Amino acid sequence: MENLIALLVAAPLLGAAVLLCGGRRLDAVGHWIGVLMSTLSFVFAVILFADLLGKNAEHRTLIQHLWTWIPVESFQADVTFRLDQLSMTFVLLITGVGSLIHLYSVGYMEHDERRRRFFGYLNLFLAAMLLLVLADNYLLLYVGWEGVGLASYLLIGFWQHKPSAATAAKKAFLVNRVGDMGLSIAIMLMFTTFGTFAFGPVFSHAGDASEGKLTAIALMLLLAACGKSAQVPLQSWLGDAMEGPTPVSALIHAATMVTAGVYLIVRSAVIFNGAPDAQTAVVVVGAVTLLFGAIVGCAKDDIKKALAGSTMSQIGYMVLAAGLGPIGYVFAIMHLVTHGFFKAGLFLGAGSVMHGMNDEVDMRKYGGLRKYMPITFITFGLGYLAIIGFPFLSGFFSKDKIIEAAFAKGGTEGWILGTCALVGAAVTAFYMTRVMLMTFFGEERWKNRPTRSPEAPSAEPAAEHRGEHAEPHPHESPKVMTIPMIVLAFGSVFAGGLFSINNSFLHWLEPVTGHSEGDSPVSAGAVTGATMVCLVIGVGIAYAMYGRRPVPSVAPRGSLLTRAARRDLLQDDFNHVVLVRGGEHLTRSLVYVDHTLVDGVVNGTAASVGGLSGRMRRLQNGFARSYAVSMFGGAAIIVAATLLMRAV
Amino acid sequence: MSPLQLAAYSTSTGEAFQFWVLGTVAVIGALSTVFMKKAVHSALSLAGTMIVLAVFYLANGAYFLGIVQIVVYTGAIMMLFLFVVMLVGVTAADSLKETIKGQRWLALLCGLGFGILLLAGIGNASLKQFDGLAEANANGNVQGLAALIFTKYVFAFEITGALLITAAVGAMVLTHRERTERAKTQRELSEQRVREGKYVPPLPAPGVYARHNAVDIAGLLPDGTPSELTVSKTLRDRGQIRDVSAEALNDLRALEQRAQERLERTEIEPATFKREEASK
Amino acid sequence: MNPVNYLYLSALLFTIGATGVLIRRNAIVVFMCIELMLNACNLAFVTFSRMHGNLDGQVIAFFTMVVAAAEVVVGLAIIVSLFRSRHSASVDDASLMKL
Amino acid sequence: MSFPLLTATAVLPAIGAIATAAVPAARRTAAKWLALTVSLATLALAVTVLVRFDPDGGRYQLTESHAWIKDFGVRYELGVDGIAVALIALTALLIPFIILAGWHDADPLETGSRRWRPTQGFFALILGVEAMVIISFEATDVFLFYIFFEAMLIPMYFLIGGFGDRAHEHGEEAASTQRSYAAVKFLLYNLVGGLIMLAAVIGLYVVAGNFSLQEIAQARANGSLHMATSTERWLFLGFFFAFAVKAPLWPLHTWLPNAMQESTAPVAVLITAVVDKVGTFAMLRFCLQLFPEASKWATPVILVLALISIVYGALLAVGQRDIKRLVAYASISHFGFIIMGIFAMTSQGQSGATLYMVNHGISTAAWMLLAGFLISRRGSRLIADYGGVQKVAPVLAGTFLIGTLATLSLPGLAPFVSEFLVLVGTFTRYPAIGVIGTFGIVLAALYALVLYQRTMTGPVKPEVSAMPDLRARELVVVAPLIVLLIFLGVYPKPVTDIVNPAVKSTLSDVHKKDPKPEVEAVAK
Repeated sequence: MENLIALLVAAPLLGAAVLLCGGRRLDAVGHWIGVLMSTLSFVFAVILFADLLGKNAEHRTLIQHLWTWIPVESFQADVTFRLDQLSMTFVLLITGVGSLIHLYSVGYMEHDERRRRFFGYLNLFLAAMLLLVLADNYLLLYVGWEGVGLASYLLIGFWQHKPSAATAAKKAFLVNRVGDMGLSIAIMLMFTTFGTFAFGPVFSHAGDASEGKLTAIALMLLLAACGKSAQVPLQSWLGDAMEGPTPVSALIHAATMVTAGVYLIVRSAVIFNGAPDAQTAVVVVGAVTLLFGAIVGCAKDDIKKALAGSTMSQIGYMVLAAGLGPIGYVFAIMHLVTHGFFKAGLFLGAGSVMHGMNDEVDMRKYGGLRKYMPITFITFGLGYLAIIGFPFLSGFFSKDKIIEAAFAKGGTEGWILGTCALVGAAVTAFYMTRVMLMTFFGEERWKNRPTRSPEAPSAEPAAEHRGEHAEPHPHESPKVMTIPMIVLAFGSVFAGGLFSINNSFLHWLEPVTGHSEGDSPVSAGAVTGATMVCLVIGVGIAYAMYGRRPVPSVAPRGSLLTRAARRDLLQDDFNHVVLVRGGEHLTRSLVYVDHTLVDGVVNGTAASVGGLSGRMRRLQNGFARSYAVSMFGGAAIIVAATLLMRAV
Repeated sequence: MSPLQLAAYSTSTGEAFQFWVLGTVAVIGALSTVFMKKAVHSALSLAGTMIVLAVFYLANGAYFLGIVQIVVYTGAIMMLFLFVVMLVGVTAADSLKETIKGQRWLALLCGLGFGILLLAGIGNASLKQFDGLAEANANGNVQGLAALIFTKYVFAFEITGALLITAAVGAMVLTHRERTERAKTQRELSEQRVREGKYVPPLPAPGVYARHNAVDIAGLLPDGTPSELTVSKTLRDRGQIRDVSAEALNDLRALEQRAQERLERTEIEPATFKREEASK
Repeated sequence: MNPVNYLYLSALLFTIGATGVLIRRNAIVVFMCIELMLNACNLAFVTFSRMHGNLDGQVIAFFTMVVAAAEVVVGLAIIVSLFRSRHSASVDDASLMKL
Repeated sequence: MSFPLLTATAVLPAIGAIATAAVPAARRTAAKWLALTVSLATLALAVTVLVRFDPDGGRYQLTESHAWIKDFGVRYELGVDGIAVALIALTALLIPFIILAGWHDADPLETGSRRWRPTQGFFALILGVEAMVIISFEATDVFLFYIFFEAMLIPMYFLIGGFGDRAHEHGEEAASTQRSYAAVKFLLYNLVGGLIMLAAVIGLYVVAGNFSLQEIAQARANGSLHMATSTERWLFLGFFFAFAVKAPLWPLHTWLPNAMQESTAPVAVLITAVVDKVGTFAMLRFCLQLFPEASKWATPVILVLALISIVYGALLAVGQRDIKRLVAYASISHFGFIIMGIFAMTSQGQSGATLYMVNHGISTAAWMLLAGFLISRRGSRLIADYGGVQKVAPVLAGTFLIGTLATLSLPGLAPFVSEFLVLVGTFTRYPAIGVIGTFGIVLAALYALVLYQRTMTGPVKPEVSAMPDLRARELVVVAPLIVLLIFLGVYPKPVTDIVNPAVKSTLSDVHKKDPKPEVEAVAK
């Protein structure tokens, strides 16, 4: 059974290779090859899952050693896969949601002439992501880690003729690289501490290492997680990443890749457990991001960017949970899975809306779409209810647990974190209701608007292929797109409940992550009640602001906070001024220094030697008598020297 | 100290007298070789110095060399020098004016320094031993030299012979000019002149009217200026053209003045006037 | 009188000759100065011969004369051909070696 | 006596060079094919060396030794260890691609140009360089090495100064002036380094009495040859300076951007992927083995310089406007990594550095040759003149992207393995330096992606709209390199197996052992 693990990765990898190297011949069937490969991988995953379920909890870890990768003395990196409960969960999520989104993309990308390449990239992403979660050592994980970064780069910049897309892709890669730096330093630290970076030996000996070393490793891992999961302070790339096609946003920037940071922290649970200071850092990052993302999400008018803010915020929840230690690991993963469903569903719904609205992304130009897109409305609505934590939908179970766990942390810390999480829940309810109201309810603001001038660049260039209309004709998307949305909606509704029956998810994951019940100062019921109150407040305010009053189709100026939030709380501006501008000045002055100083010293030496030679050359005046004087003088000096030497 | 040894250390008074007188002559000759303006004078001074040296050789017991010095050096080599001086003639290079900046001062400085060093070196050296040639010249100086040359130095001698021959051949090669192409006929030369647009007719003759017919005097152009074309190229190169134009004009003016005085004419000077015009 | 005086004279003549080489421009005179230097050397050799009581010095002086003769022949030939091509016997005119 | 395989490997391209040069002027194509055939035959010989080499055997294998200049103890001594074998294989591998990529670089220019472009000479010079580089890798006699280390400059000088890009924005005259400036700069820098090394070589002879690397190293190891500390340090500096110029290490690097900018892409590859490797290789073989104590003494300074090279090279690459200069500065950054790995004195660092030399050779070759193809299409080296090539020439852009990713050391491609090994190796002994070195990977991503973004993406510029995609010949050049990049990234074991024993003996020469981990997590 172990041998199947490699096939999980191999199938999409083969798909990517075939699609990318195959050339134009495969244009006609390329997308189906992509779907096939991803589904194949899903089938393998299901088989493996069934196999795992049939085993005892202690024997649910499968190891497949493929080959020795980098052997240099004590540095031994192997290509080895590990399939345990944690990675199985991820594999199912990735291949399942991935396959659905593949299917969806068949419809969404139908008119794009480079659809084959798109599917090649998607398959590449799947392979890298599976490698990430299946790796048995940190270095192999790093391969997957950067691999998903590459796929993300390629897909964000898929419409690379748009400079904004190319820039966003580059930005995503670079910010991720900063995080990757953290991961590679963490690996080096592990190597110097343990002499290895394979999961097994590291985790079993983590207790022997000093706390300082563990804290350092854990902080570096946190840096990596921040980069990949768009946590403060490395969150700036996620909003821009929405330049990519919407299925990409759904798959990579909502459901799977961005949650890799959470995976990393949970996977390294042993290390974090041994480093309380690092855990504090993790919860602080999680809490700050959860509020940060939520605030940003409230201010954005671009539907995808609003959802991106939401993603950031929800991952903040997960990171927060992961930082709580054994109390929270399982819930972090649980929220991750449920979030994978409903956020993917939300993004697909947003894609469907855009598909019907000529790729318009500004929610102020939507409104009243529920009549035109019933399926999209229903699936989106279910996702909406799930994310705000409507009782007995997926989000309710997972988010509630996290808030409980936050309180269970105990002490002042617990109160602060719990309050943050509650406030976050209220804000989530607010901005999601806002999205819902602006998109599907209210007056139809897309009608009778001034025609777009032909010179204006279209928001998404794919629109060119679909025909540019002055006024959109909203319509429901084709079946190939709606089916995945319906499936995901089912997931959004039932996954949480399913996981919570008998705490099945908890028991499933416990052998890997460990679990402990904290002693919460507040009873579970009270927390649920408080959450509900927050939910109602959030929805109510949103309804008051956007349901009762007409939404202006041009954004009002807004308060200082709103304006700041629209600009991602000025973090980008900070980056721009300090890093980009500063960097430009630095490189420019270095180029100058290189030319004038480093090169100048050498050139100056050369020039002065040249000048000296020029002077000396004048002595060669061609007159034999001059030369004779030199000879004669030289002879005189030699005689003098000889005499002197004899005298001495 | 035996008288014989003493004799080796000092020389007779006669020789001392001869040294001081002739030595002075030699130094003066050397100096005038260097400082005489004309090469001929230099050559003659050098010849004098060499004769003095020949006498010194004789005084030092080198009878053969003394004679050879007179015969070969003064007789042959110096004549060769004079011959070349005659061939080359007097040139502008004879001027003692220095053209290279600082050369003279440097040369004098070096010379002075070197001389002082040499003299100091000799003065410092412990030249106590003085054997004299009485023993070596016992069988005659020429025989003694011959014995050395044909035994100890025979290879050097042979090689020197080869050197001499090589030098003779070399000198011949250097001065001999082989014609590498057919000499142009007069016709071809004239055609070439026409082609090149050069001065086509025969060159004008030197000399001024019938008064100066020496070859170094340029003929006058109609306006009274001398034409360098009339003088041979060699003289031109040496800068040895005598300009008599002013003289002719002066003569003319004197003649006219005399005629004026005699005929009591008032002067009309069309010639001068025209000349001024032309010179503008 | 000490025969060392001949050596002083020789040194003096040599120096005068060398200075002459340096300050005269006429190639012929330069040559004469070189001859003067050679003769100065010869005088020294002859004197040394007398000091040491053997004839080797004289033999060397003899060779010097021969070599000087050869040198004069070639040197004068050079001067003559130089004069033919350049119409000058100035050593400064042959300054093509400069850059 | 057995067949002198090493001599044959070096002599074959040399003969090929003479034969190519002797092909009549009119038969250019024949000369090209001859050069290509010879380079392939050399590759076959190099593969034979690789196969005959036994990683677990003695340190130097396939040795040859003949007396050469008896009076000075100079011997014709050849021998290879694992490091040399890997680099010989790299050299022999890259030359056919360089020849193929430069197929038309030395064709006569269109009528009206006064410049003479001797096709035969171009290919003969390349083969000549190959011969000299290979023998430098093989030589175990210091003097023999020195001769070819220096002689290499002559053909390189003509390759840089004689053959430039076909088009130039400031016209032929300006191009010619800049080219000769670059060539002279290259020559002077390397000559100065070489002359200082010559002094050190002579000094070594005075101290040791012979030139044999093995004998001296052995004598030093068993204590029969004692060197005063200061003597050893001076000699070390003499050797190191030459290698640091060649490598090139900051601040001796400024010749490289000029040389790479002005030469054609294949020659630029020859410089950075092949010739410069002799410098880093020689640090490993000569500096460390002959002067172990001095090497350790100089390590802190060298590491800091290497670090500066890494960061400085990368930052300057970001600031470049010329594609080839950008690649050159990127190479400077990469050479910083190699030198850092060598002087970290750990097995990971040195194995990584050796691997880095191989991988950097391949990746830079791919990247630079593709950049060359791009430049030859548009006739400009300025980044600003490009844009949207991806749309017009997808295969070119795709392969260029892989080259870009290799440059920024993406895991899964060969350079990652070596870069990570170097960083880990450095980190285990010098954590701070390792961490700062890691910044290099962020900066690498910056310059590499900026180049890709500005040239390949964005709206299609009118000048590039008619750009043809990769031709068959060009694809033949690039595809094997890319396959190799991926293969060595996924399965570098064949190379590490060859290199590891050699690194182990080098480390034992300098009496260094890998630092022990804090916790013994792995059972021995």
